[in-house]
Amino acid sequence: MARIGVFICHCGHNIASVVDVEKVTEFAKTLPGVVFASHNMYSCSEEGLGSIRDSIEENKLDRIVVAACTPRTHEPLFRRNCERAGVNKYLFEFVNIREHCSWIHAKEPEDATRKAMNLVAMGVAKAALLEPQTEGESNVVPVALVIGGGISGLAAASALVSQGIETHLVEKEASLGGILRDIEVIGPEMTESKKLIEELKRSIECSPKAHIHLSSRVTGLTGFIGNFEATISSEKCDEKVKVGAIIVATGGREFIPKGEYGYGSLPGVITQLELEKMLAKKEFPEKTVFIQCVGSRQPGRDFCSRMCCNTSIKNAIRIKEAKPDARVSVLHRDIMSYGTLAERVYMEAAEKGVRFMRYSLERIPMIKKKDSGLSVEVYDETLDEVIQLDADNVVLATPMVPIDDVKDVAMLLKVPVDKYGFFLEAHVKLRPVEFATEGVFICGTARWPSQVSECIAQGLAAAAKASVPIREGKVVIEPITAFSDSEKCIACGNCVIACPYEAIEIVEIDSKKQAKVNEAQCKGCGNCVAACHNDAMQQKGFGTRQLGAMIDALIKNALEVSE
Amino acid sequence: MSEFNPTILAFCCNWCSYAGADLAGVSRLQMPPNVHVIRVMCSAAVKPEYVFKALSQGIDGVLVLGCHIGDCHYMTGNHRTAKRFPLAQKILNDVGIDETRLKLDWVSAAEGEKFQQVITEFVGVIKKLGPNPLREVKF
Amino acid sequence: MNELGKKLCDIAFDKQKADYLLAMREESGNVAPVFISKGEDIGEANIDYPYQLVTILSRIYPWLNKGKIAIVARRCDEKALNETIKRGLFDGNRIAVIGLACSKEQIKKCRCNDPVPTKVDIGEPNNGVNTDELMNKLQRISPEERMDFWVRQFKKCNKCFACTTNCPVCFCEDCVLEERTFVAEKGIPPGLSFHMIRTFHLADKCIECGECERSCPVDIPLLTLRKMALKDIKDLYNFKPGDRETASPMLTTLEGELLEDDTHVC
Amino acid sequence: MSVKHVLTTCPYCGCGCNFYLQVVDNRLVGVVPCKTDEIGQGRLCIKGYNAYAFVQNPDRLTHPMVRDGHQLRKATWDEALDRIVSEIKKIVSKHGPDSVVVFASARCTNEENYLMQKFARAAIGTNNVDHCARLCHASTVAGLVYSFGSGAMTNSIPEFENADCILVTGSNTLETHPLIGARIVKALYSGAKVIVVDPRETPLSRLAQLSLHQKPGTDIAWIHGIANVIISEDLVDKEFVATKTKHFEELKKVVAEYTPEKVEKLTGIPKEKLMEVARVYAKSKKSMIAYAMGITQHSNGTAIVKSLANLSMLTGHIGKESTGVNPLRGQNNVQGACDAGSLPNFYPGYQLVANGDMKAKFEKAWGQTLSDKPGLTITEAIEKAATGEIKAVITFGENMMISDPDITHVEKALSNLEFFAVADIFPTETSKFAHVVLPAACYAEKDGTFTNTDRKVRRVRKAVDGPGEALPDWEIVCELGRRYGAQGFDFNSVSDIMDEFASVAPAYGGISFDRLEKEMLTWPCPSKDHAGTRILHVGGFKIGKGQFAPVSHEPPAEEPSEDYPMILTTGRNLFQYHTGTMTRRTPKLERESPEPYVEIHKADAKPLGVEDGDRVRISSRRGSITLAARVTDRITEGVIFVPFHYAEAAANMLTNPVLDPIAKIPELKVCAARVEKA
Repeated sequence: MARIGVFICHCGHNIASVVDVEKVTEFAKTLPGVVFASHNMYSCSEEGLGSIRDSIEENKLDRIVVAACTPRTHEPLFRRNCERAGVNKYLFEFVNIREHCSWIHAKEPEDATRKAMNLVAMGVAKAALLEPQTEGESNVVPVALVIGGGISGLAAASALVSQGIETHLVEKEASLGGILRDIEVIGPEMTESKKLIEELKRSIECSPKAHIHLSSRVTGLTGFIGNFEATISSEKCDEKVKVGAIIVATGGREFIPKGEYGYGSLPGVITQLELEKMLAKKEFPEKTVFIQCVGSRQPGRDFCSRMCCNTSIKNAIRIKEAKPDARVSVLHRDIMSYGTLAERVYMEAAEKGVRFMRYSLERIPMIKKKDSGLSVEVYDETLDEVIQLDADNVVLATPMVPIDDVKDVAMLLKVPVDKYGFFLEAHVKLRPVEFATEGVFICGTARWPSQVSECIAQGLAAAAKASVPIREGKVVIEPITAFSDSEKCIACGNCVIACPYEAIEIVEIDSKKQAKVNEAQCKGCGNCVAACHNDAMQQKGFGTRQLGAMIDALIKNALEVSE
Repeated sequence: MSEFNPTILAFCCNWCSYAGADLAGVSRLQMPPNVHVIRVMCSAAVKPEYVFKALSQGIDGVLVLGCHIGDCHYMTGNHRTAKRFPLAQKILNDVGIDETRLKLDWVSAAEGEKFQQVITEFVGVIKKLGPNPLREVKF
Repeated sequence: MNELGKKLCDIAFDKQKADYLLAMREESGNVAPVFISKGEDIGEANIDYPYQLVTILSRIYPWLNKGKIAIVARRCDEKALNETIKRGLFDGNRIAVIGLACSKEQIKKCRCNDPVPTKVDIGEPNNGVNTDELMNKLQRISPEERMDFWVRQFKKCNKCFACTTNCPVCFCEDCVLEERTFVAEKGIPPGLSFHMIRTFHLADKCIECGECERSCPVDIPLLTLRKMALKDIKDLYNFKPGDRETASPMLTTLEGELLEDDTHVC
Repeated sequence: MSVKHVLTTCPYCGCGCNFYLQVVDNRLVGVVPCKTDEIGQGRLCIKGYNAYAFVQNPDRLTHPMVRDGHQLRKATWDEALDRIVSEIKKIVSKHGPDSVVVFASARCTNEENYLMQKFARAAIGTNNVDHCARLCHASTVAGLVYSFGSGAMTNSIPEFENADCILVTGSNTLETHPLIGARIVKALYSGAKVIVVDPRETPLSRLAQLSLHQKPGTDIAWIHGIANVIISEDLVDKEFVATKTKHFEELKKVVAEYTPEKVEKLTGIPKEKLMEVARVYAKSKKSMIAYAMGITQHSNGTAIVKSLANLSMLTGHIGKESTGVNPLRGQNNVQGACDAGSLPNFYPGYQLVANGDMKAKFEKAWGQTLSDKPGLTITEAIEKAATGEIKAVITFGENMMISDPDITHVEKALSNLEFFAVADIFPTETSKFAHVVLPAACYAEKDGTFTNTDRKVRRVRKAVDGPGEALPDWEIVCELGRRYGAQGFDFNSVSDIMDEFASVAPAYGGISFDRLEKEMLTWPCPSKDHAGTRILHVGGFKIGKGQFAPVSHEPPAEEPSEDYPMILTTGRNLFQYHTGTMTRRTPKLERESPEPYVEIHKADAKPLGVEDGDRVRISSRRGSITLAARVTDRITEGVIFVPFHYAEAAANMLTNPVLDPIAKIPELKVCAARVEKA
């Protein structure tokens, strides 16, 4: 029989002002297996953690339940605390009575208390069935793979090789640099992009650790963190390389606004990148109208691309600086010039005479061809009047969108994309630039439209994260992996089909065919568990008996008691 | 007997809906106190067996909440969820359990308000339906 | 050996070049399943009793390392073989089917709408019937009445597991229905979860042979319940179990799955 | 490569369902119910489906063992058998043949039982032969022989389906006789009235239209109460009573005292309900009574059985289709073991040992002088072993250390024996005490017949070889007989044994293996051209007139007291069977019901602070056991129930060995007990 200790947290007033923590504590004492229960002002404080450790020792507790906030932030802390007290950290169960109870039932203290009791009973029921786990370990091939040789990929690869990590950089084009090759200067700092790229390129090319694969693609990938095998294909050959970590820097592309605002039919209506090429050739138009948010922030593509405003402002200034008399207008729906520098540049543009006008999605600007050039009719929302503008060029500021074959790349890497087709990182705040798939990292515009400076920062971040397993030489496998009960398994293969990671195979052990989970490849999603018909497949920490016991506890405490 | 206070079970996936529930909490969004969350890593790890068990033992309603389609952190997990639970609902209906006692929905990590809305609406639906009749059935 | 026996042996051993034959015969005043090797006397063959030969074969097969087995199969058995072969339980190359067309009486008992095997070797093909009276009635009445009906039926269940033991497409050794986690009731009768879980598990593989209903000692109309779930999966995914080509298991694959957005909440 | 489907009879309860054992190269791989079987109709219960699983369990006894000092060691058959014969001979020569007892077995075949009793009577020379029927339906045999002249089920299993009213008492039919239960349910769902009288709620009582809960030990009271209503409301079948019965007036006088009001006080059954039951039972066209251990295992079991018989005769519900009084026999061959004469007072075919003509008949048949002194029952023999009067016991397939009341006392008795031999399929709690242990073949490894509860003689066929050196019991007994120097043990096949049995037992006169190969036979089947008898007493009783029994209610031997405030009752559940020797080695069954438990009413549990699943200690005046509590509202308040399957918390540590004075059946169904939180 387990010896369970239950610790109810006041969280200052956060919980205790709503939930009657004393009552919950007294109730916890009556639950099966509970030999100790108490409540603390702040369980996560050093004092609170210390008192939990003392109680573990005094009462010889072997299962710890803390009812406090969310496991998503505080579970690691309490687990470490258990470990310090000599209890396997996976014998810890977290009950969320703050986010899921006191905070959302602030006006119903009695009901909230009852619910907290139910939740504690459920946690205790699960805890009683928890088993100690050991974290697995697997070796890491000390080689990195960077997919994409744009600014993000270059930043990442450069950082990796500068740490002495052998790195394969794969670029589908014949030269490195990505979109930046077509852009002369980068706003708002007005950095010369060529210089930036050359510096990064040189740092990579000079390194004996770097392998640059131009005109190549990654066409195959097997394995798992520490032990991937990637196939790099070029026209000449397919090469297999073993790598320990992967950085995805496949970038995005400019959205081509076919048919919008006369693009494709009216000469002079161009995209931002086309303008960049013109400016690089020192062709500065006399009359320029920028239209912002073309193809973004509208139904179907409702995101903000974040870099278009700064780009238009940057180019407007470049035109103004080259030709102070040139007429430049920016038609926008909101200016996104976030941060101190960009906002200053925005002000500077206005001071230089760039006209900013606000249009609405309901009444978008109209472009007509004139004898020479174009005429733009725009309803200015602020002035509440229709304004006519002449233009040599109308520049459509379109968003960054995912590359065309993003889904193929996603399938290859077994990583998710969001509804727009951008890659989805594991968690925006808790695990940035990581994928849920361990050992695979994401940076740059493949993840989300970003400024160049952000791309570089992300590239460096991804490189830093990728270097962790490579430097450590081994990875810890979190014990939430699945395993098959060989007694029960009949090798029907449901789990094999259900696994998104090809982590399960049917093998013959002791002349019995059965499913076997490759722990290092398993990401702990539990999909196989639900697909298994005879309860043979189990997930550590989420066993069917454990979850079943939680349901039973709810039934017992909520239904039977109320009878 | 006072007003019917349903007992509801919710399965939330770790990445989206549980985080959405946390966000609802952080945002202090108020909602009825009937729903008890069990955290799972992915909505596709929720065995329909749990739902059948819970409902046949008298739980008044079960929610299964996952990431939006396309946002699953395990790529295709919630596609299976979306395939399974409509069938589970129909089977409930076949044996005469009101199928709206089981609800599948998607809540992202950023959708605290949606979480609040889903919970509030579902509790409303269950309150209207009344207690699970299987509470009274003695096999 | 009677005429039927001769015919079965001819088809099995001469035409199909099988090494073994699984059929039924009269023996000690009863009709028994019989498994013979080539050259053995089958005796008085009899096909009047619907023994679930696929289930019977599934217990023998693991011990039989080689050789081709001819099996007398109705249309449903044929479908059961497809479902099991698809899942790798039998090697399709080692199974030969002797198609048995069901009698009108059997068709009526099974409310079967698909009674004719791909190739009819024995019996005369008859038309299927399209309606299950009970199912129609259950779909007409209110959910409350439907629950009353099933509760009254399931109260009889004494957990013999005949429905799983005799089912040709139920092949787990340890059944989830034996787990207290999912079927909480100690003793009998088990509650509704027992029957709902089984219905769910079978929804993408049941081939309507009706053996569950036939072997239920307390006459729970299980075939009707099966048919209801089959209609559900047909309505939802336009899927019908029983062929060798379609994805298996339907509910676990992503086959036939066109989700692009969030509309699929339920 | 050999694949066989062998038709045989289920080795568990008395239903006697037939199924095919699937055999691949001497390996049992499954069970297929026989679709053309009249009893099972292609259906089985969970035990039937799993009846193959224990057979090839590695625990099986595979070779004989003999005791040297404290140790049992492996021995040859010769050594083991010779040791038995020499020990028995030694004891007989010193203390006489009546110092030896043979326990036959309701688990063995008719042929084996016939030989076992023959060995006791003709070889050793004692009528000390008995078997576990003593613990289940001894009171039925005694009671129904008194009332009707025959101690078996009067009607057949299929008839339950067509009854209009079925009164079930002391039987948890859906669990203990699942396929009979299924027939009753079928009748119920087609409109028949089912009445269940039981201290517990059972799966059947929950379905029944009328469910009555009596206080344990008050059966005669409520049964007489029904008789009282039938007489006072003029529901008596007067013609039947007048022409077919005797002692009606005596009965009338006795039952007049049992007014519904008085019965309510004695039994706790509301008088309105009692009256309704009486009316439904009497007025229905075809009313059947089915009962089991809840009626028989009492210190007045014989009297209760007689009182049930009274009801059927009062209303004329006997001797016709779907009527009668139907004791549901608990074991596969408990009927047959009785038929074959494994009883201390009867030769085969219920021919009285004490009757000189019968003795002469068997002396002639067996060519041996026989004892005219009726032998000891199991319960008496255990008692006398404890006091030292019984010196030696040979037992076949019985596990008294679990199945008999007051195990502490049984242990004392067995330890006290000079010589004790056991033949069984598995080592048991009982075989630990033996001086010689013999490995027996189980049902799947031998040929023979079982007689099921409705008197059908059903074939058992060999499907696989026994493990190691194990032999069928009949071969063991033949070998013992020959070595003992007795005549008439030279059989080459079970068919020959059946022929001899048929030649001495008139009810089996027409039964032979040849006929059984082609047809289903129900005894009485007196001659080769007789088709068998499904319904007994058609057109009247063979003994002339049925006898009403003016018995009286007596309180049980032990009533609740301050120290032991609860009534303990015992029984079986669906998933385990008797002492669990087979079922507890069957994974699927053990998984369904893996541990001992006590059912206790919510209201009784609460003041004790006992919650569902808690460990509790139950004590009676004889011992105590510790086990898990199942808190329920499906048992009468003040009553607790413990299944007796589990050696680790054996209910029979607690039960009261007090005996019915006629049938010598112990009062396993009632004793006073105390529950405490462990």
